[in-house]
Formats: sequence, C-alpha cells, structure tokens
Amino acid sequence: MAENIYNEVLIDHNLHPAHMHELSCATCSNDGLNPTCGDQLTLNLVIDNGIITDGSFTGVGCAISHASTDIMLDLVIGRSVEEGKHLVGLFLKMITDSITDDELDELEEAGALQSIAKMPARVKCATLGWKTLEKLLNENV
Amino acid sequence: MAENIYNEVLIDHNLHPAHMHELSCATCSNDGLNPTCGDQLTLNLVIDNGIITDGSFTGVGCAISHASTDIMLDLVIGRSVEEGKHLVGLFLKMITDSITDDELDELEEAGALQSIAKMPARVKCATLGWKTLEKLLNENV
Amino acid sequence: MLSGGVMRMSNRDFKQDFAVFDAYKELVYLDNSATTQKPRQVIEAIQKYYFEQNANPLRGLYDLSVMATEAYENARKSVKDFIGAESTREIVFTRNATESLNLISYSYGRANIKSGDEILVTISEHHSNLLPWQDLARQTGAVLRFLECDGSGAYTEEQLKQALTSKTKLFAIAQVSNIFGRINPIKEFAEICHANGTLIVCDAAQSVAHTPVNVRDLGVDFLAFSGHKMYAPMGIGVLYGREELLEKMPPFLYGGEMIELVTRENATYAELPHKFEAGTVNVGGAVGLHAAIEYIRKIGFETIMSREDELTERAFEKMKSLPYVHILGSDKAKDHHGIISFTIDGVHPHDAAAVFDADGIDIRAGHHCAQPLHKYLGVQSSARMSLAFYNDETDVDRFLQTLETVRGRMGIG
Amino acid sequence: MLSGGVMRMSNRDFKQDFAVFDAYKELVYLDNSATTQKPRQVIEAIQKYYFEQNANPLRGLYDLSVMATEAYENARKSVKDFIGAESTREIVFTRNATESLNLISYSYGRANIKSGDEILVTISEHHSNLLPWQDLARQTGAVLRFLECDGSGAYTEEQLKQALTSKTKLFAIAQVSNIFGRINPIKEFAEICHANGTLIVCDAAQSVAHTPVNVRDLGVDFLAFSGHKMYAPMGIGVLYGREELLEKMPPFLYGGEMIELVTRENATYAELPHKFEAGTVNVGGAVGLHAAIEYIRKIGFETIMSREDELTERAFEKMKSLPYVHILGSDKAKDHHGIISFTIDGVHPHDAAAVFDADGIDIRAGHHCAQPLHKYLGVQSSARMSLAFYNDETDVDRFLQTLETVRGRMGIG
Ligand SMILES: Cc1ncc(COP(=O)(O)O)c(C=O)c1O
Ligand SMILES: Cc1ncc(COP(=O)(O)O)c(C=O)c1O
Repeated sequence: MAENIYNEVLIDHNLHPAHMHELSCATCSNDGLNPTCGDQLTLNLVIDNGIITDGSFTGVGCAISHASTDIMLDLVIGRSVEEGKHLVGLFLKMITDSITDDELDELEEAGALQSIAKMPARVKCATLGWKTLEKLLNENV
Repeated sequence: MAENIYNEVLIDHNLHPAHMHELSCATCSNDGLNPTCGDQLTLNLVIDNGIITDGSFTGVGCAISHASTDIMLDLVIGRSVEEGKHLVGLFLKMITDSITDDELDELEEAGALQSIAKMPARVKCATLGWKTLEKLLNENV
Repeated sequence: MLSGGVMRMSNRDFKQDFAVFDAYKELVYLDNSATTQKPRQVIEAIQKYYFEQNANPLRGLYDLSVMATEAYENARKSVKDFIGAESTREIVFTRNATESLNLISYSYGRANIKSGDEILVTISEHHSNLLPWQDLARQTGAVLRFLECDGSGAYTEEQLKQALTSKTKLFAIAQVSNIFGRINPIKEFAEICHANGTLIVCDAAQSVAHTPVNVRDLGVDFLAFSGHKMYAPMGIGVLYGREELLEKMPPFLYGGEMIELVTRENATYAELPHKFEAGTVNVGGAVGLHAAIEYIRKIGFETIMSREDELTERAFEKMKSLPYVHILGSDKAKDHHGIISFTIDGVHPHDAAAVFDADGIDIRAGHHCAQPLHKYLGVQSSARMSLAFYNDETDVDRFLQTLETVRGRMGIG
Repeated sequence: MLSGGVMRMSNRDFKQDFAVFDAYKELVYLDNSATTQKPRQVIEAIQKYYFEQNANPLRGLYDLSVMATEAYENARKSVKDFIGAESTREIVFTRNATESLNLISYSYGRANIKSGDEILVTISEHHSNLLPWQDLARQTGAVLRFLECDGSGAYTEEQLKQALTSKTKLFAIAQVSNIFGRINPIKEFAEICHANGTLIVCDAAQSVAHTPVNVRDLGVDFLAFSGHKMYAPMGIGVLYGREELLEKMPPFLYGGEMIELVTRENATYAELPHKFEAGTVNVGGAVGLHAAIEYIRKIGFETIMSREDELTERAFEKMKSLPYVHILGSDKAKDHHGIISFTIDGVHPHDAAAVFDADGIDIRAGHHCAQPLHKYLGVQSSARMSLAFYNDETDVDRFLQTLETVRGRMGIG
C-alpha cells in the first residue's frame, strides 16, 4: 500500500488552479503530451526581456499534473528564464534522483511533490508541465 | 537411464544385414527420408503376381533403422502384398500403441524392436523402412 | 440460494492457493484482466519440471530430453482438450496473445491479403488485435474497416452482415472485450463470416479463464490467448488455427526445430505445429500452462462463473447507484462478466487508482490498450476493476467503500 | 597446480546448486550446449517474483505493478551490465536467440536490405542464424553468401576481407560455434566489417554462459542470446542492438505496450526498448535471467572457464588417442571451450547416444541444427558432448569409459 500522495497543497492546486486559463497575449506556447494516458497540456508564457512575466495552462490531466503545473507557474512567474531553467532542473532532479534540503527549499511549494519519486507510474504526470516549460525556455532564448 | 535396446537380434541384423545390397531387377523402389537426422533409405522390391519375391535396401542410417529394415525384409519376402500391408500395420501399431501377444508372434523377429516404443526419438528410425514399404505396397497394387 | 452456495466455498478458501495473499494479507487485487495471480500448483509444476525433467526437447536421445518432450507435448494436448480443437497440430505455443495475432497477420495475412481487400475489426479491440491489422493493411494496401458498438458495447448480427462486403477477407474480434466485459456472439458471427467467405479471428485473451471456450463449437478459424491471464506464467501463449489453414501458411519465425532439411539456399519446414515454433521452445511455460488448465478444471467453470457473476453484480449494483460514477458499456450487471470500467466525475482515473492503491486495492486506470474505443466513447481514460473467482465479497466491499470516499479525499463534494 | 586448484572447489560443490543432480544422483549431463540445468537460486527467484511481486508491469498505478516493473527493468539493467551495453535502451527482451535474430531480419533487414545486396554468413552457423537470412534474401532479392571454414573450423581475417564486397550489407556469425566450440575473433571481424560499411550480427547463444562478452569491446552492431543456455529459464532471450540502429528500425510485433498514440488507422510507437516488446512482457523470465546473471557473477568467469577448459582437455586428449574417434574442428583441446563434436567409426551417432543414455550419460546426436556444415564436412551427422562448469572429472571419466565400450557393445571390434 502506497502512502497517500494527495496532500493539502496538491488537492488545493488541483481544485483551484490559479493559472488554468487561456492567455491571449502569450508570446510562446507549447503542447506537452503524456502518451501513456493520452493526457495533454498546453503551456502559455509571456516572456518579456528575459523575464517570465505571466503564464497559464489548459488541457486534460490528472490532479498531479494539474497541481504540479500550477505550482510550477506560481514558482517561475516573475523569475528570469535562467532561474526558470535552474528550477526545472532541480524539480526533475528531485523526482528522478534526490536533492539536498537547501535545494528542496528553493522549490518552495513544489517540494510537496517529492513523494512522487516513489511512484514511477506517476512521474510522467508530475513532470509533464516542467518538461514542457523546459522545452519552451530552451526554444525561446 | 534407459534400458539397453541393442539386443542380440538387433546387433546381428545391423552388422550382417542380409538384404543390404543393390537389386538390379527391382520392379519398384522408393526413397525414405528421416528428416530429423538426414538419414536416407532406398527400398527395392520385386513384386511378382501379387507376391513379394525379393527385396533389398541401401542408404545411410543408424543400427535401429538398418536392423529394422533388414528384419522387415526377412519377414515379408515370400508373402503377398496384402500380408505385407497387414504386417506393416501391426509393426506400426506395436511401436506407436500396443499389440496383443498373438499379434506380437506374427511379427516374429521384428518383435525385438518392441521396446523402441518407449524411445520416442527413435521411433522414426525404427519405422523408416516400414513406412517406406507401406508406401511402395500402396502404390504398386 | 446460489448466494449461500457460493459463500460456502468463498472467503479465504481459494485465496489459500495463491501465495501472494499470504504475502499481503490485506491485498485486494482487482486487476485480473491485466494479469491473474498464480496458484502454488502452477509454480510448483514449473519448479518440478526444472528440477526433474529439464532438457532441450524434441531432438533428444536421452531420458531427460524424452521427459521434457513429453511434458511439452502433454501440455499441448491439454490445451487442445481445453479449447476443443481437433488435433494437437492446431495448437501453436507462442509468447502471448499478441504474438499469436501477429503470427496470423504476418504469415496468413501477408500471403493472402491483397491490395483492395478489406479487413474488419471492431472499435473496441485491444491494441494487440488492432495494430497487427493496421500494419497488414499498410503492407498490403488492404483497407481496415471498423464495426462500431452501441452504447452498451454490443455488436449485432445485422450490423456485421451489413459491414461485410465481397472484399472482406478477415474479421478480427475479441470474444470478451477487456473494457466492457461483454461476451460477443462469436458463434453467430463465425457463421455470418463463413457464409460471406470471410475468415474470423477470435481474440480469447479475456475469455479463456472465465468461460468455457470451444473452438469447434464457435467455428472460428483462428483463436489467440495468453497464459498469464489464466493463472499460468508469463511468456507462454497459444495460437489455435484450423489445420487446413495452418498447413498452407508459410512459416513466421525461422530457425532451429522448425525445419526438416536445410541447404545453403533453402529449407523445407517441419510438420505442424513445429513449423511455427522456431528455436528452443518454452517447456517451463507450457508446463505452467498445463498446470493452470488442470487447476481451472479442478475449480470448474461453474464455480468460476457463478462466483465472478455474483461478485460483479454486487459491485455493479452499488456503483450504478452512485450518481458520480459512470460505467462504460451495458447497464446490466450480467453483461459484464467480472469487468467494470468506469469514470468518476471530477476525478481523473489515475488519481482514483492512486487513492485505491493507498487503501491496498489494485485497480487499473488509463486507456487499457483501447485508445480508439475511448476516443469513440468520448472518454479520455477510465478506471477498471476486474474480478477473478478468488476474489470475495470483502474485496468487493472494500472496493466500494473506497469508491465512495474517493471524491471526498480529492477535495470534491 | 591449476588442476589442484580447480579440484578443490570441484566435485559435488556446484552440483549442489542444481536440484536435478539430487533427483538423479548418477546423472552425467553433457548436453549443456543444448540447454543448461537451472540452479535453485534461479527457480527460487522466479517463485519469489510470482508469489510477492506479480502484476502486469509498465502501466500499473499500484504497488504490486510498480514492483513488477522494477523487477523487469532491473533485469534489463543487469543484462546491460552483463554484456557491457551503453544503455538499457539497447536491451530488448525476446523469447530466445532465434526470435532475436528474426527480429533483426524482419525489422532491420526488410527496411534496409535491397535486391542485389549481399548477406554474408558462415557455413557453420546454427539454423537460427541462417534461415532468417535465407528468408530475408528470398524476400528482398539479396544474395546469400557463405564463408567456409578450414579443417579446424576457423575463419581468418584475410578470408573475411576477400569475401566482403561493396554490396555486403550484413555479416552474421556466431561468437562460438555450437559444433566446433571455437571462439571466433569477433572484434577483429567487426573492425573489418565496419571498414567496409557492413553491419555485423553476432550470435552469442553459445558464448555468454562460458566467456565474458562485452558488446562495446567487440564492437558488434547486434548480438543475440537465449537465457536457457545460461542457467536461466526457457522463454526468455535477449537482443542487443546499437541504439542508433534500433532507433531507426520499424517495430516488429505490434500490440499493447509498444505504442504511444493509437488512432483507427495509425499508431506512434513507444520509446526504446519498449517499441520492440509487444504485449504483456515476460517478467518471470526476465527475473530468472537476472538471477542467472547474478549466479554466474558469483561463480565468476575465471572459475567457469578454468573448470570447463580443464574438463575439455581431459576429455579431448583421451578421445584424440582413440583411433576410431574423429573430432570435428580443431585438433587442439584449447580451441574447443567445452564443446566436442565427434563421430565413431562404424557406429551411427544416434546409436552412440542411445548407448550413452543406457549408462546415464546425456549427449546429443544429429546435425545439431547445422545441416549445411555437416554436408560441407562430408559427415552425415555427429555426436556431441558439451560441458558446463558444474560438470566434474567423474562425469568426464564416465563419458570416456562408455565411449571406449560403445563399439564393443554395438558388436564391432
Ligand atoms: C550457436 C547457436 N545459435 C543459436 C541457437 C538458437 O538458440 P535458441 O534455440 O535458444 O533460440 C543455438 C542453440 O540452439 C546455438 O547453439
Ligand atoms: C482483449 C485482449 N486482447 C489481447 C490482449 C493481449 O494479451 P497479451 O498482452 O498477453 O499479449 C489483452 C490483454 O492485454 C486483452 O485484454
């Protein structure tokens, strides 16, 4: 029996995702796809002068992918593209490997997803938004 | 450990096969092939007025196939085609199924091959000559 | 008093045969359509084979190899009897149902299907009974057509008759859908196909463990299934084909054991069924399948079916009464034969499965290897609970308890 | 004093791991090239898997399925390390070496080999590394050409260079011949092939259990082997392919688990290695292979090789001294690596094997799936004794004793 991964932070971001909406002024957007379940995510970003000034997402996904993406946008909006990339790197490291306590602190609320690392089948859900963000940031330098 | 199947009768017919030679006056002949080992047998018969008056064999084979074929020819030479077919039937029944003591008597020396029934891998060796004979007799009525 | 009868032999009785329920006393395993658990009898038979009869079979000239050959061919005989085939020549051992279906597509298909021919499948086929035909169509220029089910997951004779054309060479259909649990009228469909000169391929992956299957009675041309869904080990499957068809088909895999004579440039091939079994065969797997068949026989299909139907009904009626639960396929429990796929309003199936897992209940979520069906039904993905005769009322009740709390635990309602 | 060292750990030591030698105390098993016996450790690992971790892996959202996935992928990782591959993406689980070779022929071959191209094989290949190429040549119009060995069963670099033409797309060769026991210089051959733009397919069925194999060191493009010849169960095999090649190859079998997105007409396929593993995978088999690799590691190739070489020499020298015994291949024991194929004047190999069987000694007789080689050597068929590290001096001595009596018991001499 696995531990319950649906903590309050996750449930809350899933039910009330602040960033789940269209974003007409998006300077770039990208489609992420989780082929194992058919879930799909569109990520929109506004990047202004190297700073992520706004972002949103739409699509179909599970609580983990929605909450994870919402938490991610909370974290990166207002940061520079470089900081964004750094945080994506930390998050992926947390999920697929392990990170230090200091690094965990940097991820703020996203640390609530740490236990996903123990659920290989859900790793793709948790990382869908982040990998999509990574692609976007790399493409739009 | 299997019992030793190489009894005296078998050894003797293998070492001194009375019928292993060419037969120039053969009225019919047929090639038998044991594909699992590549062994090959040519059977020659002289059939005169419904009677098997002579027979021989040549080819490459193991002791069991040679002895079995030699014993077979001993048994059928001088008999009618119909009797030949009957004896082939009995022999195949002995090897693949079981026969009565009376039937065993009919097979004379060929009864020495009864224990082959317990060695599925050798059944093809023991029956090669007989199946070739069967084909020949059926074709030459 | 059927219920009482079933309960008398229920509770822990059958679970005792399955060591996994000793290892995890609280485990509620409801993913039997994906793979079943294995009784001790099966694993012990495999062990006995490896410890007392193991050798490379078929060509051996010594006792151990003769024993291995017998073990293997006895397993084949037992499969033949189990599905009512006429001859062991019609029973080919494969790795799984998927390979069996690919064998038909590669060997029969590429030799017989031509450009412009039609291949008919249903929209609810498992990917394993769809993709080989997609590939065959691509390779040959044949056209792939679909039979679409009604809301209850059913296909009718009328519908099949209308879909068949003079060009339809082959119809591929599951006896039991792994989403709907519904039993398709294969016998009737086979008659319709044959009247049209169409071959029928039956995917029995979901049926063999749950209902008696008789190929002669069904009248199918080919039938495929996997051992691992019927209490046998992974890595062994079966292809049944009518002798007359198999006889004419070219080999599929080439190598040792499937030949008669080999020259540098050419080869002649062994008799059926060996022509289709290239390389060293999986005796251990076949022995395991044999033991599983004996085990099923011992339990008996009557018991298996009455237990599974009873448990299905128990789960189904409650699920139907929950307004936020939606069941795919028929709204009658008796049509589901141990398989209930469903969605929960507001909860993604993956999340539902994770909550069930937290309660020690194993169910599946996703597209269950049936993406075109989900698209056709307009459902992104679904959750599925699937039963075996070793499940009991406690399993179902624990499943239902969790089901009723899922939404709450996800913050809904 | 190597002999002393070997003997210290010899005798019953290793046989204790193999239950078959408990079941038959007098068994002399000398058919290890056909299939090896299985240590308890392997069968216990399989049992443990089925009793504690069994589920359909890869897609599961519950603990058991996660465990099954881990068991399966850990096995893949262990295979990767065992043969020194760069990535687990290069390790495809198949049923046996034969299927691995067919996969290359069907998937790589049909997509890349064209009419007029040449495929080079050796005359001593096992049917499993010959027939797939015969079929490929037939399907594509390519030409199959043969490298012929010298009397000692050897192929030289010079010979290979001469045989390669600008049209030679692929060279298929066994690392160790199942008749001669000789180790071919694969690394050197790979370099020659690559300098010519030719791919090299290495059949490692007879080598992996007896000598360390490192695909990167060898530089081969593809490598195939079976579990059952390396102390693992039947029904599991491996295909190694360079990632770059596998990546570009079309799928072979189609079905569940090897897809990403499926529509009615089309599909996109999963990442490596899953693209090549259609249908429910054989976790039990992979777990058994993993345990066999651990077992081999524990014994160590140093011990395995020194024991096998020592026993080979013991048998070989005596056999060579018998005027009526003729050994196929090299006349040096050190070239034989546990495999000695031979004929006895006046005694058909089948009869020889039967006499050995009567003494409880298991050897093989026939064409050993190498008909073209027997024809080339002008030998109708042969007998073969093949060793594993668990054999001991008593086994060899009993083999030799019987060998010396065979002719007498067949009435000769
Ligand atoms: C050299 C060689 N290649 C290939 C094979 C085929 O292996 P399998 O029958 O396990 O597929 C064998 C053994 O039979 C062999 O000895
Ligand atoms: C209806 C159906 N057909 C085919 C298959 C494929 O079976 P396997 O994966 O064992 O080849 C399955 C199960 O996965 C199934 O449910």
